[in-house]
Amino acid sequence: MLDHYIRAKRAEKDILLMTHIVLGYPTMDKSLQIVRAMVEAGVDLMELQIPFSEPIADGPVILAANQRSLEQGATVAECMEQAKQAVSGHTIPFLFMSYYNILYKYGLDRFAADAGDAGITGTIVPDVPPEEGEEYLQAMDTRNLSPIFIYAPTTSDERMRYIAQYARGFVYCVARKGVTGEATAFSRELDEYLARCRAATDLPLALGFGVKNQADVDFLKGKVDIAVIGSETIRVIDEQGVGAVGDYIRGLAA
Amino acid sequence: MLDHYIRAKRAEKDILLMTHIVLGYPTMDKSLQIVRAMVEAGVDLMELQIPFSEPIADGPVILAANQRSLEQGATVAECMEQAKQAVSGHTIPFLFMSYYNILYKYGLDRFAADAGDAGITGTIVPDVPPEEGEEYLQAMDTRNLSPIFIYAPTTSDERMRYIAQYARGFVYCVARKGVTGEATAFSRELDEYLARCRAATDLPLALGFGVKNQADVDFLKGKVDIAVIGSETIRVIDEQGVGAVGDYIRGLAA
Amino acid sequence: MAKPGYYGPYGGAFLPEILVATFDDFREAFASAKADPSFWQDYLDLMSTYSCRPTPLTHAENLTKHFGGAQIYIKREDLNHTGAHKANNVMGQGLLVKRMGKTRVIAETGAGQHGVATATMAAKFGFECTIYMGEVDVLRQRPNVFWMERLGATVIPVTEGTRILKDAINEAFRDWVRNMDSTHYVMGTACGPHPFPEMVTWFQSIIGLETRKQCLERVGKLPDRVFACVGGGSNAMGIFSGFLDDGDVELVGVEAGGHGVDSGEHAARLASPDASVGVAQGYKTYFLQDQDGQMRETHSVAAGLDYVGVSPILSHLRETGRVRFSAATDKEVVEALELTIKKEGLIPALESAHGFVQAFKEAPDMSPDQVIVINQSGRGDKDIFTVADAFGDPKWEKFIKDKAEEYHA
Amino acid sequence: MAKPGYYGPYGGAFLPEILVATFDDFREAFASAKADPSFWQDYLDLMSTYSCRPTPLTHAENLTKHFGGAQIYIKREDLNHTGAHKANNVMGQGLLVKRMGKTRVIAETGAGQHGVATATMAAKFGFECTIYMGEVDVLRQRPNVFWMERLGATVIPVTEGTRILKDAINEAFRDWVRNMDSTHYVMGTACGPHPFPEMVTWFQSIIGLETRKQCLERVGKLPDRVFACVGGGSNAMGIFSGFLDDGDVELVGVEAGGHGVDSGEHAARLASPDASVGVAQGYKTYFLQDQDGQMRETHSVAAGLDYVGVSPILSHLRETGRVRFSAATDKEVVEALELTIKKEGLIPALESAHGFVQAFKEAPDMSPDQVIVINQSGRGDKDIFTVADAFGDPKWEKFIKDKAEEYHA
Ligand SMILES: Cc1ncc(COP(=O)(O)O)c(C=O)c1O
Ligand SMILES: Cc1ncc(COP(=O)(O)O)c(C=O)c1O
Repeated sequence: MLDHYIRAKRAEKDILLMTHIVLGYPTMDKSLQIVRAMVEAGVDLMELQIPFSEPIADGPVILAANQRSLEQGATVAECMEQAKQAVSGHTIPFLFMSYYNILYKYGLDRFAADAGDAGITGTIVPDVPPEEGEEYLQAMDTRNLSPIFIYAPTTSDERMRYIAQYARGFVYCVARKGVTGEATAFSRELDEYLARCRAATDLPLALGFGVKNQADVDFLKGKVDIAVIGSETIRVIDEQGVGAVGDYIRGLAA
Repeated sequence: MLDHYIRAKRAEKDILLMTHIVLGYPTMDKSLQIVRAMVEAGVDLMELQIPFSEPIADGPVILAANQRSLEQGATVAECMEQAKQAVSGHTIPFLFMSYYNILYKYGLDRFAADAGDAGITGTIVPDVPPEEGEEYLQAMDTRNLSPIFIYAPTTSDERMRYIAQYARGFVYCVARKGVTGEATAFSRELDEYLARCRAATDLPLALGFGVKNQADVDFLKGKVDIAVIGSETIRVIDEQGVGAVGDYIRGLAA
Repeated sequence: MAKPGYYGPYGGAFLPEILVATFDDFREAFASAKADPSFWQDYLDLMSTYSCRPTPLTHAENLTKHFGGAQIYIKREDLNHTGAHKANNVMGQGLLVKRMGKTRVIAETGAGQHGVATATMAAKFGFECTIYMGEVDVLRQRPNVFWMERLGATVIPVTEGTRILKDAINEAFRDWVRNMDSTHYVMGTACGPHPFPEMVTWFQSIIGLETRKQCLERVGKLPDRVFACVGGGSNAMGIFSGFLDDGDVELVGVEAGGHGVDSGEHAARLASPDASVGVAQGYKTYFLQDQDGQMRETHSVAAGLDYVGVSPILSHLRETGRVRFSAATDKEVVEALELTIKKEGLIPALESAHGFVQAFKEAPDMSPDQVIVINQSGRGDKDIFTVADAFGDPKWEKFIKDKAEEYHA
Repeated sequence: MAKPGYYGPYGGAFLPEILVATFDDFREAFASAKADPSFWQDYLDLMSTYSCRPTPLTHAENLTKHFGGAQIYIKREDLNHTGAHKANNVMGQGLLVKRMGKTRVIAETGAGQHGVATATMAAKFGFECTIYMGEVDVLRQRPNVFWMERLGATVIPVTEGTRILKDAINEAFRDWVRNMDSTHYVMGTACGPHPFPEMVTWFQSIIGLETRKQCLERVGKLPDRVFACVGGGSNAMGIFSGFLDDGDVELVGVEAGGHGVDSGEHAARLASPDASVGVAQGYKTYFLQDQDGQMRETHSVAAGLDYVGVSPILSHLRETGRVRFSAATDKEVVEALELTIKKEGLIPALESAHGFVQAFKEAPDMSPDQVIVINQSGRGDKDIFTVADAFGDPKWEKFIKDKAEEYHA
């Protein structure tokens, strides 16, 4: 299972890297290229976002990538297909990230089945809290996919424990208030929050939102198991092209 | 007195003509020229309108003449002066026509005095009904000026008799509803109305509003003492120039 | 009052003879309506089911705090149907027209408010409707013209005279003398020949009656001062009517100071030495006129106050000292408007904002247990074209330019 | 209802974790306010002193005669302060924000009505205010933007997505997840995550409660049918709330049929087969979406109905059969608007006119002792730019062109 993979990997490394891409951005072909470059550069997990027209929890960078991908005609079926290709030949776990409506309209069971068939390991769906997740959890469970849940600095200790009951694989800790792609202060306050997260669950922890460079990643060592790089890779691609991704990732993990 | 003049003149003629001009229209000089032409053409009485900015009872033709005159800077003092010149050397009676505010602001007594000095015989002020005319009547009376009052088709027999008490010189019968310068049907209905006017007062009657040509004037013979030509002379001037006025008037009286 | 229709030396009915009979009928119909309690009841019913009466009295807590003096209350005539107190008068006259059996109404309009109100009333009552509007105003107030036309009214641009409100009044009279059998002239303010000032004041007194009652209920006492803008004087007479007999209630009318009462460009008849007594448009009052009695051009940022005459009743009430008058300049008006919007979320009409100016000047010197009522005679969103210009909003200008481009395409 | 916040299978609170705590507080604050009779009393006091509640119920006698069937009554939400029912919701939320001790409000707006209402409330309560508005709407609805800015609000044009209402909602959520400590998101309709649909409905129920009472008092019986337009569903839920338990009262919601429900260019979620159940913007309901769950572009002449989702409560009420749905096309709407203006002197908002369309279709087949109520959710003068275009008024075009010339000079 996913948490076993993480724990095993962590025995080798101080911290793992999870990166994020939007399927179909800048194009379907290029997003596959990016996946390959990232895996080769040594990332430990990958988040493949299926674009949605209303990505409410995403900031401008990922939002724009969602839109671009949809404008070019990306469909969920195609994303499923591309995901299969992305996964094949790589040994790291791949997760789907999307919004609930994408799964819901596809059919939760069918989604879980197809995702499983594609080799996907789990799903991150930021707009399904456990309270609303009954069907979702059941579908994931049936196909042995890990539903990744989220902690936020505003989540109480009690609620962290509540969420932990439904979480599988790892818990995704959001570093701060706000949406993806904004600056995060890697501070003592963050430490305290992560300590709370740690106390609430035995699962590995990932931290995302605002992780950008080696210093950020270093700060997180010993505090979480996974550093998540989201918007920043898209910025690198936007500014320096797909070819720059490998070097960027290697720079983080150095 | 004015009514004696009218009765005397009527002994000679089936019907008298009263014409109207706006002082200062088209210019002060030309309005004097027009007066001269009219008198020479044989009119029996003349109405000199002192322009007012709100000539509520006048239609578009006379309204425009009022405005033009004021735009060129006509003042009441100047009108008074021009009236004096107009009167001098002519033997027919001249009346001032204006709205009450002109007299009121000038000072009613002063107005009557200056008008009397200028040789003016009477005044037509359409927006002073007898009920509102106490000061006005007194001022006119003091200077022996005839306040001309108006009958309208909507005036009841009773009210005609009431007005007759205050009227001097003659009564100005308005031919129809509406303002100056519109067409009037010279009809049996008009006959009946004029019969009512006749029954209400011993004063001579003038009829105005819409009298335009010889046929109209002929129709009025035996019914009223004076035919009043108002807007139509201004139309003639506007269309054919000041020189055409004499011929036009002669055509009416033929 | 010695003579009927007179208020001291002001008022009267300086009518062309052709209209005398019409006014006899009109006076009689009005007198009988006024004497008939069921008429006023019908009026109240209409206003509470078709418009939104009683309109609220809003405690302006933020403005009160801002000025740190008297408690400021605002009477909300802006919430009337069609957005101003004009509705009161117009609906009342509508009932009277029905009672008189006439089938057509005409009206003058300056800002267009009274025109829209009259056209609305005509639609509701099924009357034919013609609105006279100075050509200059037709151009300035196109949105109101648009709605009048949608309401089924014929809007006639008046090209005579100075092509503004007073000329529209003259044209309306010219229509009336032609069509008085079928037609009633719905005068928009407490001016004109008797019984217009009395009648319009009567219908508008609904404002004052409500305000008095609301004050007693809400504040437990009468207001110390009542402020209202004064164009023709109808909203002012409306609210003042509730307090005329309450000697301790100070009544303050605020006229259009335009570019300043010393500038010659204003419409202050009772608050400047520039006006004098005269007779025009059928009644005697203070007019902004020259020595000869020719009416002068007036100026105000608020089209509805941009008028040469003023209610004869107010001329009289100034003389008796019962009502005090002041003027507010265009600049002060825009500032008071801005402040009121920001502090209270209320958008008074530019006209109404004149009353706010004077109230804001006096409030700080009063004590917190004193009470001020300002009559918000109308809402200001109708003024967007003027207000946007007053604020010089570049985004608004761009919007209009783009819209024009669209139409050119 | 098994789960709180659910209406049959619709509703819920599909929240990003970061907002869960905020919603816990919000839900609690709302529940305590709802349980506290003094809160509702404060709300009634505010609405009767700051807005004009109760709003009248107008008997549309001319329309009734015109159609020769049911008695047509119109509930006059257009007479609210700021010109629409939006004020009810916004003022209620203002009181709640005060109770929660927050100091800043944000809101989305499409037509600008809800934005103006929120900015007004913020001015009145002294809150900071940011309004999110799709860039397309900012351009279309400049007058409302102008007033929001005057009211002290910051208007942020949303350049993401399709740059209309739904995108403004997304942006508002993005603001909220940053600033939830100080900030309340004032949702404008009965949509969004629980407790928004319930809360907005509760505040808007003031419409239905009044209407029910007014009907009984004035007509002596309940209405036979009640019509309301449906954008997000707040005005409809508001008036329907008064009659949900009165089984004999038929409730009819009218959606935006745009160019026709078969044209693909409309915003009919419950009255067309084009919508399907989905989850977006935090709640589950019918959305106009493609097979993949991507939201589609919608179209309506009425900006306030131009939305992909619909209140989950209405989705449920359709399913239970309690509310019947239909759609009105743009063309029908403009015709109904024109007729209503001419016949009654009322100018419904383009949104509201949708309800009129369906009522007019059904009234002739009903008997004169039956009673229809239409909810006139807002006034249409805000729509002048759209309505003038719909009527293709050349004089309006000329006015705008001339105004643009002035600005170019
Ligand atoms: C909102 C508003 N207030 C005031 C006035 C001035 O009129 P009055 O002095 O008769 O109240 C007008 C006239 O158009 C108006 O529209
Ligand atoms: C006047 C008016 N009516 C109706 C609506 C639609 O909203 P709802 O369905 O929430 O009442 C709007 C939205 O802006 C509106 O402005």
